Amino acid sequence: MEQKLRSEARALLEEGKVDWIIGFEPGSLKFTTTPLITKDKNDTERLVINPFITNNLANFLTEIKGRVGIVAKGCESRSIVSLIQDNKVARENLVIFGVPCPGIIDLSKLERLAAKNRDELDEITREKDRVIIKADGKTSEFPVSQALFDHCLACELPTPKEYDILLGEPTPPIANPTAQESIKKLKQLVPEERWAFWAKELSRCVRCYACRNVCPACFCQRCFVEETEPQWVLPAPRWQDNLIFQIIRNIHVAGRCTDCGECERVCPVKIPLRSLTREMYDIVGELFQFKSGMDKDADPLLTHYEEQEAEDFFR
Amino acid sequence: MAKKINKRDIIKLLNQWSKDFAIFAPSRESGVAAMAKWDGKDTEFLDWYRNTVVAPKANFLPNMEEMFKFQKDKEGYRIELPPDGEKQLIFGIRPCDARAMKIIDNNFKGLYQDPYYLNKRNSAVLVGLGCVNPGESCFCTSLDISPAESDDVDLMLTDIGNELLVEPISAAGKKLIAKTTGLKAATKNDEAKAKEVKKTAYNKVTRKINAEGIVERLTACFDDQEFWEKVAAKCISCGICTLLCPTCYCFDINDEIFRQQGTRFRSLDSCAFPVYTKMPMENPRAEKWKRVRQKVCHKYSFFPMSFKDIACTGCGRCVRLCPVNWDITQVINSVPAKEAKKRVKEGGRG
Amino acid sequence: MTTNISPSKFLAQDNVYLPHIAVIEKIIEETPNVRTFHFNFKDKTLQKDFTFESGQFGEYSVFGVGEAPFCISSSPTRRDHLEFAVQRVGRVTNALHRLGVGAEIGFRGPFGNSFPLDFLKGKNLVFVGGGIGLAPLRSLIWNVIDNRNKYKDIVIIYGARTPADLCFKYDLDAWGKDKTIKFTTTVDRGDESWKGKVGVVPKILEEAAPSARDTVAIVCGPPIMIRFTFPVLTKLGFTPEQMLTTLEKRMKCGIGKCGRCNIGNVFVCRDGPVFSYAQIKSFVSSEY
Amino acid sequence: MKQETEWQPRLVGFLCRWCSYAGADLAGTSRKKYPPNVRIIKVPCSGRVDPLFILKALRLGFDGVLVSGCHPGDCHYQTGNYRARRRIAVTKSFLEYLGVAPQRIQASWVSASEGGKFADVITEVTEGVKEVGPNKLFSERQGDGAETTKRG
Repeated sequence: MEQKLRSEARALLEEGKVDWIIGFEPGSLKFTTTPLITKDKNDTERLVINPFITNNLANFLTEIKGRVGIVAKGCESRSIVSLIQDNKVARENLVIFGVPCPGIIDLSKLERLAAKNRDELDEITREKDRVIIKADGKTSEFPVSQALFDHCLACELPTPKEYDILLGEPTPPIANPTAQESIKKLKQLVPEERWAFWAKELSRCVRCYACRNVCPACFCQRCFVEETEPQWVLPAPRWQDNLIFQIIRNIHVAGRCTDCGECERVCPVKIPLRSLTREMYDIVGELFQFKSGMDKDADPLLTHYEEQEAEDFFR
Repeated sequence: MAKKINKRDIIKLLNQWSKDFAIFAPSRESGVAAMAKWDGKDTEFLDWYRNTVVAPKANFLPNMEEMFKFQKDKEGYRIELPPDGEKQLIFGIRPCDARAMKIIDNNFKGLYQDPYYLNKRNSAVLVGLGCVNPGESCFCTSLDISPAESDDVDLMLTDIGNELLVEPISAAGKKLIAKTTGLKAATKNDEAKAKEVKKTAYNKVTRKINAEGIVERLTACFDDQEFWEKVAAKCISCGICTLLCPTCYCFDINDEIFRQQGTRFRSLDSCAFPVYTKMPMENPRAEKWKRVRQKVCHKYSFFPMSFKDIACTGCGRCVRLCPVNWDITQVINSVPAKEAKKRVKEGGRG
Repeated sequence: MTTNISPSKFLAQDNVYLPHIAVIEKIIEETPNVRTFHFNFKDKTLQKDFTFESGQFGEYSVFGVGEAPFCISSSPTRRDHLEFAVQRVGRVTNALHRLGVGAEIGFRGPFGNSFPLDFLKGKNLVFVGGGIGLAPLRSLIWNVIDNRNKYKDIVIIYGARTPADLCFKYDLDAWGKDKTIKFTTTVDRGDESWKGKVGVVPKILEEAAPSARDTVAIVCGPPIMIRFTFPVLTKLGFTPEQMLTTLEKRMKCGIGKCGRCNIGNVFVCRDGPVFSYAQIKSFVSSEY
Repeated sequence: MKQETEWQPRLVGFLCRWCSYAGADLAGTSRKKYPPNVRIIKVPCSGRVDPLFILKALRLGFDGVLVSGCHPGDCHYQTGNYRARRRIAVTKSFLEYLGVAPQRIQASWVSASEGGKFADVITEVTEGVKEVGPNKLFSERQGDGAETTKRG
């Protein structure tokens, strides 16, 4: 799979069919990969596909000019389709390497399972429905439901629908119900408790904006939090303003968010952001039967309407 | 004179100190390690603590703090300063973060004194705790820091098994130790053990950077746009590496009036954000590669030009926490040793 | 590079971030989007302690909106009030434009270095200004005029986009009448009533061709004007040491702490805003 | 003896200038009775109402927000109210999930001729907000317990 990717990517650059290749290369820490964005055909030798390709590479498409060959897991392919819907990228400028993705390993979960820091683990391997960890000469096994990212367990499209070259065989969704556990728990709380929960979680926010900047759906040239006339929220980390930022961000990406889970993964202070984004994903699914990034010819959610819908919100 | 204390007695020690200080110790509420107000009981951090996510600089330069309040009445505006904060004792600060405090002191001292920072800083006591399990992202030894030794704290603690060796470092540390009860005198053996622990910890730091002649190297390649564009390619311009960095101190000042009550706040800012330098008509660092260059050069070139020290302590937070694994150690190591391409600086503003 | 101007005694004791309250006494509408504000300190005893030099700036607060830096555009030789001029471009400047006479603002300062009077003394001076860039120059120009015998020939070339964009028209009138000054105004585009020169400032400067001998040129205006003015001055024989300008950057603290106004290791707020072209060329960074 | 006065909510109404605003006018001129708790903001179209306006109103302490526009099919700009409908449905559902009482965010279709309906809507909305009480969503106490707010 990697060999095919490398040779195809090299060929695209050599033949001048694309200007850029965006993929993954090994990262500088154990069990990490890092985005590789290059024009140099020799760099394609470093391309990898493994259970640690966490980033959503579609994020880079809006800032890169020219034709791009891009590696896309299911979630990335949906983000790309969503960007096409919004006229942010043109399909003809893309060569998509579809990667059927059986799920990405969540190192934070493994740290808890193994009661060790990630750099203290020696080896992590994925075998079908199990993840095997070696550390201190001991081997332990965990079912994928405990070891993959929640958003991967909930993934509806592990194999991209939109691609030019598919690398490997299609893989089915895992559809593990534990993925929505945290949202279910929240919904059991009374409204005041839910609000207090979010107030407290957001009070940790440092306003690094990693959640926004890592999100392919957050493509505004200038974010509303940076507006000064009027200044909607204080550009400083106070929980009230942090929460408004998250609420509006979620409304802005409604119908664009593909539940790729990046916002939650990158949050340095571990705010459970996916419990916001996934709920929004489900809300638009329920209200408007809309699934983001599935059909590149569909209208974006909030620019489209049906004559009869959502009337029960109005008096 | 070195002393020692059994780990079980740390709780007593902290309670004793809490009479004079607000104690801050590692805590991990919701899984995020930070220096938090000590709850009076928990010393479990001795088992799990490697380093905090939020750097302890937040105790002196909070992410957000009130500078003053203002209110308008019949006679016009009235300005009111916030009350003085409590004296802080930071328990368990790592040598890298302690050095960071010394480094950013430079910025807040000088010609103009910054009262908000210095008042907190001058009244605080730092109790260092040697780091015996440095992570793979740590590279402090390349920056002249030893993970379990420090001259930048008031007291230094070293894990020697069931006990912690307590060494006074500064005058304030000596004073504190003199009036602290419950410490035992350390034996020669204890001190030898601590020495061994420090050496082992030092050798565990495997990540290295080549900081040799870095000021000159960065100056030489400052205008090499191609180099910086390549370095910056995967950066997403978030503020993680700066806001959580123990030596990044840049800040913003904002006003707010809420229900007639005006407040001026200061909050951390980041050179990674385009708005950081944005003026209404132009922005000198609108491009991402210029912002990445500023970040690297500020730490490794501009800051040492002004204050001698490199503004990096190799704590590894930026490496660990970066969403895209942008690794400053790789960047620094890849800055060419020789004179790079130089832009011709003619014709005024570029 | 760091200048050794010691902090002004005027600054709030113990806390340099605390503004002093000042009251706006007069507002002059210079152009549709530029206003000059005359102000004095509310506490009259502060008024006495306040000293500054031409080229220095202050941080002005509109309480509840924020703080922004502007140079003091009046001359230290004329002390019955202070002045600053503001172009309406952003949050704080818009708020300032909404204020009326009698409104209270906050003032911290003076900050930064100043035009080197000792270096200018006994020399010919060429002032080249564009648009609102005249504000810092006019502080120095009046300073020089009030000590006229200390300087030799004075040339002022000032331009704006259109006649309506010319600031400080009352000053322009006064300088035009002053026989000891060679004064030229120009506009990029004239109108029916415009009788002065038409053409961009660098072009007019080239035509005027002031001698570089024993002369210092002080340039201030929009970046594009400065960019084209330095080469003209170079052609006229000025050395980089003979060209001065003031730089502008986004600032918050005004005292070199908050980080954003740096050009390499130089902080415009603390080490500037006045620099010679020679200094600028020696910067590590090209971000000016 | 101190007289117990009932707590009165403060509401913001974003009214489309082409219909609901005129409807409010009509309610006034035809002397329909409705509670005086609403501060009215005239907007060019219900489609102009950014969810941010709603959040800002709640942040400022208003107890409820009403968005009112032309009936579906009657938009002066053809589709503005259809778009508003999607946006409000999304905003309201999401805020409800976060713990904001649905009574605080209300929407209605009121035409220029429906002075009576306008009065009824305001009465219902006011009563709804009275049920859920004062808006304390953004008051300081909510974030308590999280030490990191102030420091980290």
